[in-house]
Amino acid sequence: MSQSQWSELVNYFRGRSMWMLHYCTGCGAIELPPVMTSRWDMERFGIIPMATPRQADILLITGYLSIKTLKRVVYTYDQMSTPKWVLGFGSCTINGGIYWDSYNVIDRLDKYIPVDIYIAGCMPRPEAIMDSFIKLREMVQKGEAKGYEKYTKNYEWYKANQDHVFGRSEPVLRKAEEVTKSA
Amino acid sequence: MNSNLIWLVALPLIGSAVAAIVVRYKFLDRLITFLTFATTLFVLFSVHVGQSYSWGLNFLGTTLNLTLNVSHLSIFMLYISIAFGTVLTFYSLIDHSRMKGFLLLLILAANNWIFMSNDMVGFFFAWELMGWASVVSVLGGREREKSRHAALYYMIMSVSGSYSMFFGIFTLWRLTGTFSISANIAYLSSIVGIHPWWVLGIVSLFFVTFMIKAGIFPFHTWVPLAYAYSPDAFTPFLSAVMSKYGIYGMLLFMPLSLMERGFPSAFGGVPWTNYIFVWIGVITAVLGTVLAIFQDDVKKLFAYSSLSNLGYVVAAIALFTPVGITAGIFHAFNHLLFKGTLFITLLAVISRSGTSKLSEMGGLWKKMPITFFTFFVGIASAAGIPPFNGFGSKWLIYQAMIKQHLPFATILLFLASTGAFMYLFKAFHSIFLGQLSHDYDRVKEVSAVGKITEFFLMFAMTFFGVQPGYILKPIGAIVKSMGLKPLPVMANGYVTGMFSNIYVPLISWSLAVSFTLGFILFFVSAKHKYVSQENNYTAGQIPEDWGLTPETYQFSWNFYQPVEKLFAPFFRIKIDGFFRGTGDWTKTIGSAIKEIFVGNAQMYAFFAIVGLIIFVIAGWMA
Amino acid sequence: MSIFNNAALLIGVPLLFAFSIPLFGLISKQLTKWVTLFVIGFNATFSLYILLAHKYPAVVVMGNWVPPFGENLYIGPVAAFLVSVISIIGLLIAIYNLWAIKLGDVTRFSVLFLMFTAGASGIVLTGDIFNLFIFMEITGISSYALAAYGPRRRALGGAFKFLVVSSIGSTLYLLGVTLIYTQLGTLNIAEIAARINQTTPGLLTFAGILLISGLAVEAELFPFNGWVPDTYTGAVSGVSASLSGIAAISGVYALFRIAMTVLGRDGAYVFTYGKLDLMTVIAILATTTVIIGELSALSQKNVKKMLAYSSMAQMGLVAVGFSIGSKLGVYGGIFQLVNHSIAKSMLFLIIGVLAAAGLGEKVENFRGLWRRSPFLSLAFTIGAFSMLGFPLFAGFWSKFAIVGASIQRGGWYDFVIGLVLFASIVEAFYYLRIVTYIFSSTEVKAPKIKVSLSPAIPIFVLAVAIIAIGVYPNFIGNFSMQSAGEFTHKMTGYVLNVIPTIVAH
Amino acid sequence: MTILLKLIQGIGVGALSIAVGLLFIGIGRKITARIQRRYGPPPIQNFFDIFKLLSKRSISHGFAFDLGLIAGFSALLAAVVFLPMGQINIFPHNSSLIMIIYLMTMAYLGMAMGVSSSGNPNATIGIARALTMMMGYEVPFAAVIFSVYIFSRTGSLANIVAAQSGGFLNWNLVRLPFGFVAAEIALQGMLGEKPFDMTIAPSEIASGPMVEMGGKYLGFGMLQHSIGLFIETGIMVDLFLGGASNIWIFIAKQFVLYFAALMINAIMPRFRIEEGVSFMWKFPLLLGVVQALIVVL
Repeated sequence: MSQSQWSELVNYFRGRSMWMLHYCTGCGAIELPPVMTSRWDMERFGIIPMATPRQADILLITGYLSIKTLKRVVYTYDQMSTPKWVLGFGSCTINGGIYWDSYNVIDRLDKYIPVDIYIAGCMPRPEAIMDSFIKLREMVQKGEAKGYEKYTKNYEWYKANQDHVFGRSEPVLRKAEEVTKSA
Repeated sequence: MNSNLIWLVALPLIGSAVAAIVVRYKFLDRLITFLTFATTLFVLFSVHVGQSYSWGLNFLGTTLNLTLNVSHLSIFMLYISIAFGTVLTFYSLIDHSRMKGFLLLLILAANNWIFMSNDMVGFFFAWELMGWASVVSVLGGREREKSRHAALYYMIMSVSGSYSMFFGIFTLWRLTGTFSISANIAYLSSIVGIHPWWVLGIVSLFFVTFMIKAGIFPFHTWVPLAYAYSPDAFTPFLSAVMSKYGIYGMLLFMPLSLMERGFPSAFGGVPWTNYIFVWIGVITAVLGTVLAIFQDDVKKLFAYSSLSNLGYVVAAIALFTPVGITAGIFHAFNHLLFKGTLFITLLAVISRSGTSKLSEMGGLWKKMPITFFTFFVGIASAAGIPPFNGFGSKWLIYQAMIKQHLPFATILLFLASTGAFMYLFKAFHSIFLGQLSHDYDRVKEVSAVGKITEFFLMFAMTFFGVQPGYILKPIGAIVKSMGLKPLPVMANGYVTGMFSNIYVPLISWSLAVSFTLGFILFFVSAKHKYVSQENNYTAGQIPEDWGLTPETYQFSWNFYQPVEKLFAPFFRIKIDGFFRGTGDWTKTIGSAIKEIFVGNAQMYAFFAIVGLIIFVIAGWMA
Repeated sequence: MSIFNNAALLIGVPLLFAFSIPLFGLISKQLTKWVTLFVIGFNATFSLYILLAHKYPAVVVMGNWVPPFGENLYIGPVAAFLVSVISIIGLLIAIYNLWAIKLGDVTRFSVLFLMFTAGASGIVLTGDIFNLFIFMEITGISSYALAAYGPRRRALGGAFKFLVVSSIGSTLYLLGVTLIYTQLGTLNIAEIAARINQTTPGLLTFAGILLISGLAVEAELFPFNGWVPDTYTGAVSGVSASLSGIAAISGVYALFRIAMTVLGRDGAYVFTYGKLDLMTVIAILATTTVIIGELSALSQKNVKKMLAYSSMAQMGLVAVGFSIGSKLGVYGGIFQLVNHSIAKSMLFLIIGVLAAAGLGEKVENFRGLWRRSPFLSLAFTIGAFSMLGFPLFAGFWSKFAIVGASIQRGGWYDFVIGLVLFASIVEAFYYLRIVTYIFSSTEVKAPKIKVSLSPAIPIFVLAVAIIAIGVYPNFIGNFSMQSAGEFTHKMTGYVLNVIPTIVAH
Repeated sequence: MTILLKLIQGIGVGALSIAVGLLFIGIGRKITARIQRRYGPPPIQNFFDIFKLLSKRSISHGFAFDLGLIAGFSALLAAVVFLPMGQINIFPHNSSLIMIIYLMTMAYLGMAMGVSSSGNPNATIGIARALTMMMGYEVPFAAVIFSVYIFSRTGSLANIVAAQSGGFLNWNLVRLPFGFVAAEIALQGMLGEKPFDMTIAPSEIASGPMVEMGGKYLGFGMLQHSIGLFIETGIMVDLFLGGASNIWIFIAKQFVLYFAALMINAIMPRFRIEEGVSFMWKFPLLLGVVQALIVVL
């Protein structure tokens, strides 16, 4: 069995069992229970929620990320072991959504960690989530979901962006004017 | 007349005299101790079963014959005790605790004498010698004041014990007119049918002593104190060897198969006196286990663990069936091996970390890997996990109990062994696993001598686990010498109980194969990378943000706290309180009596006159 | 009956020098101590010669008046053995005194000490109950004065109590002697012993009670031992040592010479003539003494007082051994008596040295003594262990024998020995408390204690003796066994050796 | 030659137990899903999971971590070959039940050592709970074991099975009903199903022992669980359901037991740990003791 066939096999199985760590920061978390439970039942695709990043393959970010939460997200993403994929859930992860001009909420999640699939909408319906899962499975089985490799390749760039915003997470009162300037 | 026997006693005495002279220079002291132990072991090779030696002591008006006599039991005991002592003293060459070598040698002399003596004078002499030498050795642990109290407490218990034996010895002497142990036991077994209560009374005088020395249930209170606060290098000997003297004594008297003829049997054909004794053993086992689960001082924890193991032994030998005796002696040996090992590793750990509190240690396994693995093998044996030693004996004990149809005792013993697993893992985790504190960043592994000792002990535990036959054969001889039918045991470790058989090497092979498979599977599957202990899943939180360090955030030691209140009844058992109460009561009476001596001449004159008058009246009445 | 008059020197020489010591005192006070030393040294060598050359049994006859007509000294195994023990311990204490006795009237101290030793030897040697009384008085009076020696006022108090109680004792004794004399018209122990059965039982009982009570004072039996704690504590350590090491021996000897030889009746167990068996009485007294002594020592914080109570209790143990009345029991008693004198005098000497080094007498002061003076610590430990009867030390064998004897006798002695053993547990506790203090550490750095030669010699010798006896008990054991024979078989053992012609009535 | 044969047989049995265990878990997931009105994953889902996990990168906290996990897997593999299952009984004379139980104890020890060498407090809490729970359920189980021992006068599973031969009425299920109930409850605790799953409480302590395990480590954990499931149900079958004439019936009986456990699992909340232990020591222990009394008297 050649290398490529082997990797195809591996990718097939990976697609069949994707375990998910859902990082529920925003209002979008309310859409997950229907996805997990009897209405849409994501387990039939072998997708089950997991407790720790060590065990998970998918990192599902539901909604907006303030700078402090972003720090946690990056930490968690670093703790996941490859192969690992990120689903950005809802407009907030795409462009900040209704927090587009907030001084301490980031827009564009994929400036900081590589996002494989964005789920548009505020907020997306469970069907959308299921659809994204299926899309992700196809990508994985085709071997296209390579976000984690992009992250390792361009690590400096991601790191720079992260540090830039983390710099703003210092206590607000101390350097208020700088914060307002950057906003 | 084999004069090599007397050397077994004389050599240690001479060595201890020499060591006492150079006691100021610790290393010299330890060296002489080790050499003496080794030489004694060497002399022991020339000793065979059936040899005897006796010399006269012009005393008590007649000439006492002090006789040494080598039976199967004694030579077994001699080998295991002296061999372990040699290993321990070899380790203690690099040890810095306040153990005094010459005292250990005194105990060795007493040890050999006790195991060989066939007359009660010598037995008592050696017993007392061992008693005071061990008490003085207990002095000078790390916490001086506590060890002082422990020594006092131990002293009182042991002295009371030996006085009760004193009484028994002379009562037998009055009855038989001889001090020879074998003759007296023969006498007892001859009259046990006629006066069972007499025999029970006399024998219980002895058994009190043995139970105190072995730390069996009502008299267990000194054990945790003496073990926890004795010098770290002495504790292994105290726990591994000295707790066996009591067992040896009981075995001496068991061949009466005492009550068997004298007393009606309780359940399962066990005479009710033995039955009570079985339950005493079971209570000891459970009590020791439960108390050990909640200790924080690791030496105390293992002291209670020794307690429970000796409970096993007593319960087994009290059955006085072939399986029971075999299992009991086998477990005594296993306990000597693994508990000695555990205490030696503790000695290593404590000498490096400087504390014996579980709450202050942790994560040392990367710093002291060899000690870690020795300890691992040790607790595996103590938990009775095949293929290490300690499994076979526990298994045999269950067989023996079940054969006598004592399910409830067996259930409790099983509970004790599960609990043993709990506290053993607690100690294991809190010392070696878990989060390493930065205080121990510069902790080093023990030096070469220690490494050698630990490797040897690991090997021994595995070897006797895989090949129990090498121990079970001599035990079979002992059982036969007690007039019972020994178990069919082959040297290759095919052990057969009454209920089922195990073939220990088979277990080891299957384990070997499966571990090979496990490693293969491990290495063919995807790669892993090593991360530091600080890199842990902490719910996305980086502890430093909260001013927390991993030592504080990832620190966990108080196991089993949730179930503590389940065991509240056990903590209310206050035997200790009873003894201390007696002591205080005596003190009160003493201070009251002291008031007689008012320090006033008239009063003394008055006493004298009153005494005189009383006598006169008495004379008048007579 | 072999005659060996030179043995009179054992009493004569010390007394002679005692009265001539003031002359030496004119030359130098130090000289007197050396003279004492040499005189007692002579006693020691001479008595040892008698003992080892086996010159006994022999009789010393005054002016060729053979007993029972004249006064006589009798040197039996007991006398030879005990005199040697007395004079050896006296010698060692005299060596100690060279260093200890500096202040005050050294000359008179030497006089008294010599008289004391002479009196004690006399008690053991004499064959005449009235001379026994005289020697008791010599010993007594000199020991009051000795006990009063020293700077401390409490010494005076102790000495006074001793004086009062002891004079009562000797009065009672004298009364008893007169009663016997009115009955039998003789004072010779051997003759009385032979003819004791001719007295009227009631009167004999009364006389016996008087004698026993009188002698129980010196033998430290309750309730006649009130003086013990204060006197021992008050006196300087050398004197306490000689009281417990020498006076105790002579006291116990006198008590049981009267109770067993004079009043006693031979047999497997010795009982006494008369309506009341005085051996039983003594046994009860002794047991009470043991219990009371140990229990009072238990709650004692002052080590010296603790030792005093302990020696009271030990005397009780000795008396228990004797009172069993079997050969084994008496053997144990004598053995225990000797061991006790050795160990206890050594302990007192150690206390003296420590006191001189400024160490208090409280138990707490002993904390960490091991660091300050290993020699004294080891010696103290050895003494204490011998007291407790641990093996490898002398005390083991004697305690072993006593317990064995009483259980052999059985009956209510099982109960007695049970009480005694319980008391020994208590004893173990308070001795071990001191020992554990000695080996436990101190926070404060205390200076080392220097022990000069003259106290070191006796302590060392005594410690070595304890271990030697413990390892090889036969040497002392043989002498004790012979002595036991003299006590238990009065006719063959004593009377016939003094007056071969007499027949028992 | 025979050694080689035995070796092959042993490896075969190990593979079988793994396969059956994984299949059971998969079916269990399906059934639970159906109870919850879900569609549920395919029954072979666990094979996908295992393959994925073994092929996924992972982190380790050191050698003790690796060794512990391997030991946890291998010890059970070593234990399963002694279990008589139907006509497959590799070592007929060495099927002492206590020996098997102690071999399984080694697996727990290894697992515990591995995960707690990571120093993660969640893992430690999980282990502490697991050990405590173990003490909880092993006491009633011991009561049952020893009453069966005394009842059928033998301690080896093979002989116990032999003693039950000949019809349904000879099964210990019928002979020792109380013991069976007690053992069934103990089994619930052994399998770590609700209400005794406080060891792995994903919402409280982040799946407890498994918190630091990813990739092949989690895979080993799953393998260990599946073999454990096989052994524990197998022991129950041999003890009470009269063993089996051939392997398929054996597996069927095992599945019946597992199914009952699933049913309870699906509808139960979770005990607190001390509640769990005290429950185990009340009702099942009482039943076990009653059974032992009946047997002895």
